Amino acid sequence: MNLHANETNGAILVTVEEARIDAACAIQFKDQMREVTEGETNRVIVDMTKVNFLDSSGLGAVVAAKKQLGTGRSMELAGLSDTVRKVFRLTRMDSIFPIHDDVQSALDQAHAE
Amino acid sequence: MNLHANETNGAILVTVEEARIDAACAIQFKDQMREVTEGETNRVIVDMTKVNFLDSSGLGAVVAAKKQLGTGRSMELAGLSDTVRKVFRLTRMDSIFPIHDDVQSALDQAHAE
Amino acid sequence: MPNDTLEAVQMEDRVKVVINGSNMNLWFTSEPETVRNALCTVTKLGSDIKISEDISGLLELVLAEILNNIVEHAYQEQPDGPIELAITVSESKVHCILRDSGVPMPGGAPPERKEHDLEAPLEELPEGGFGWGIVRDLVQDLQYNRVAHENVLSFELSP
Amino acid sequence: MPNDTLEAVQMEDRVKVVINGSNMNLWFTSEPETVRNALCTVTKLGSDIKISEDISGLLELVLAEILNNIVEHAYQEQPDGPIELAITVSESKVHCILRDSGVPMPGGAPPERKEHDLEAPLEELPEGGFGWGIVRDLVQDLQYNRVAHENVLSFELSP
Ligand SMILES: Nc1ncnc2c1ncn2[C@@H]1O[C@H](COP(=O)(O)OP(=O)(O)O)[C@@H](O)[C@H]1O
Ligand SMILES: Nc1ncnc2c1ncn2[C@@H]1O[C@H](COP(=O)(O)OP(=O)(O)O)[C@@H](O)[C@H]1O
Repeated sequence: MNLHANETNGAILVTVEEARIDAACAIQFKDQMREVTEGETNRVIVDMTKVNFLDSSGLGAVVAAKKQLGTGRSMELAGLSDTVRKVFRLTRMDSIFPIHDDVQSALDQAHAE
Repeated sequence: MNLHANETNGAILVTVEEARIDAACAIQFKDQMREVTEGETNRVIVDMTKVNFLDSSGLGAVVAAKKQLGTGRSMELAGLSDTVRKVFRLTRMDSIFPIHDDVQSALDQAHAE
Repeated sequence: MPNDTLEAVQMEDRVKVVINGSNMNLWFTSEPETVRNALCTVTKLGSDIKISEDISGLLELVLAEILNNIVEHAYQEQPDGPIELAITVSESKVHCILRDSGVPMPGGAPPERKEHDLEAPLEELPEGGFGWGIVRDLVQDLQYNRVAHENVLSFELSP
Repeated sequence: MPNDTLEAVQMEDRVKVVINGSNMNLWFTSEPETVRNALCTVTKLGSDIKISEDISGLLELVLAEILNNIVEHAYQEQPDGPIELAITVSESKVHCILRDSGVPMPGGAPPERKEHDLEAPLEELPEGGFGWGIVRDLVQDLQYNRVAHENVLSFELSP
């Protein structure tokens, strides 16, 4: 699992450098999300452009990452493929995460919530 | 396993009243052949007209039945279906048993060997 | 029209694959990395048995959900449980059969879709329990049988 | 052209059968009576997946020989061993895959044809050892693999 983070426009932008968030790497995703989001920034934007597969284990890890952040910080998603977006829709988790078409449109919004 | 025997023209004619001589009934075939061929008659003719399936376990039971009869008595087969005959041909066991098209042509021959 | 001379038997990352006509059969074990290899093999070789592009992603998702449950619940995380997957394509519908030798499905059938309370406070948001809901939402003709110490599950997926 | 809406899942004398398009899958156990039921099911329902009349008898013979060996050698006469049989028809060729969880094939491959001395005295005539010879004479493309504690055997039969 390869996550890569940098601060920009007052947000932490996390880029997922993996094609899959699935059962085989769900725990690493959650652990690395904790590491790369350490800090005070309010907004966390996760760029999933490179992710072409996410199953419900991966979804669980995304939810777990949001829970780690606590209520004070927002977690937003960007660049979801059709199938990945479908998993969020089927489980109604698209009501929990602000979802942006891509990173640019996420950054263009001052606040997503 | 249902075998049925009667003496005719100095031969024991054994009719196999089963559609299959296979692994599930090979031992019964051998045992019942011993029972129904008890006696002194030289010729044993086995009518297999009703048998539409015989595998190598069944073939083994037919060979075992011949061995039980001993060298003094002949065992002949009649009424083999195409697939049954194929098993005898593939294993070259058609060189061990006189094979007749049907019971009538077996009886028409005084001796098959 | 399936090409009947095309038959591939190959080992891909500990996954045995046999392709024949509009059929793909795979054998592998319940180790998460190996299950992932099996899924990637289906997606990679799917076009060989005419699985259409538009169904391929959903098929991988459904198979992943079922396989994760086999790994987790049927084999209870033991990594060497044998799993078999048979895929047949017939007039653009995809028919799958999965078989494992793990513990039976509780209640003799795959669980129903669970409804989660997403209005709940953050700490109570569900991190699991979505698997069979996703499967039931996407497939048709889901059938489960216990046959001789084995679980046999089948379903169909239409474009 | 296979009819994709035809799917039958049924239990026939302790044999689970799934028919889909040009595919038939069967699950059953290593008990001789049950194996016979499975063979009869293939022969009875074969025409549903377009197994031609002229190949049907030979298919039953080949399957019987392989299954007898699974019962006798792989499962060593234990009656509750799971067996799976998958049959696909593609342009009149029949492709079969058999799977069991018994002991591996000695030497890692099905035995070669044994040549028997039929000139031997009566008491020495062979009563067995014909099985794999018959199979090898009749089939093409015989392949065997040991995959995760399981035996996987495949072959093709042409008219
Ligand atoms: N293949 C299986 N074998 C045995 N039990 C299973 C299997 N699949 C699911 N279960 C049962 O279903 C429940 C999980 O269902 P599911 O909706 O997939 O949740 P999750 O996504 O958390 O695994 C488990 O608690 C288990 O009891
Ligand atoms: N499925 C199998 N699993 C394990 N061993 C097998 C299997 N099939 C065959 N064998 C081996 O092959 C030999 C039998 O071969 P075969 O030609 O079929 O004779 P028979 O007809 O007497 O069974 C056995 O002695 C056994 O060692």
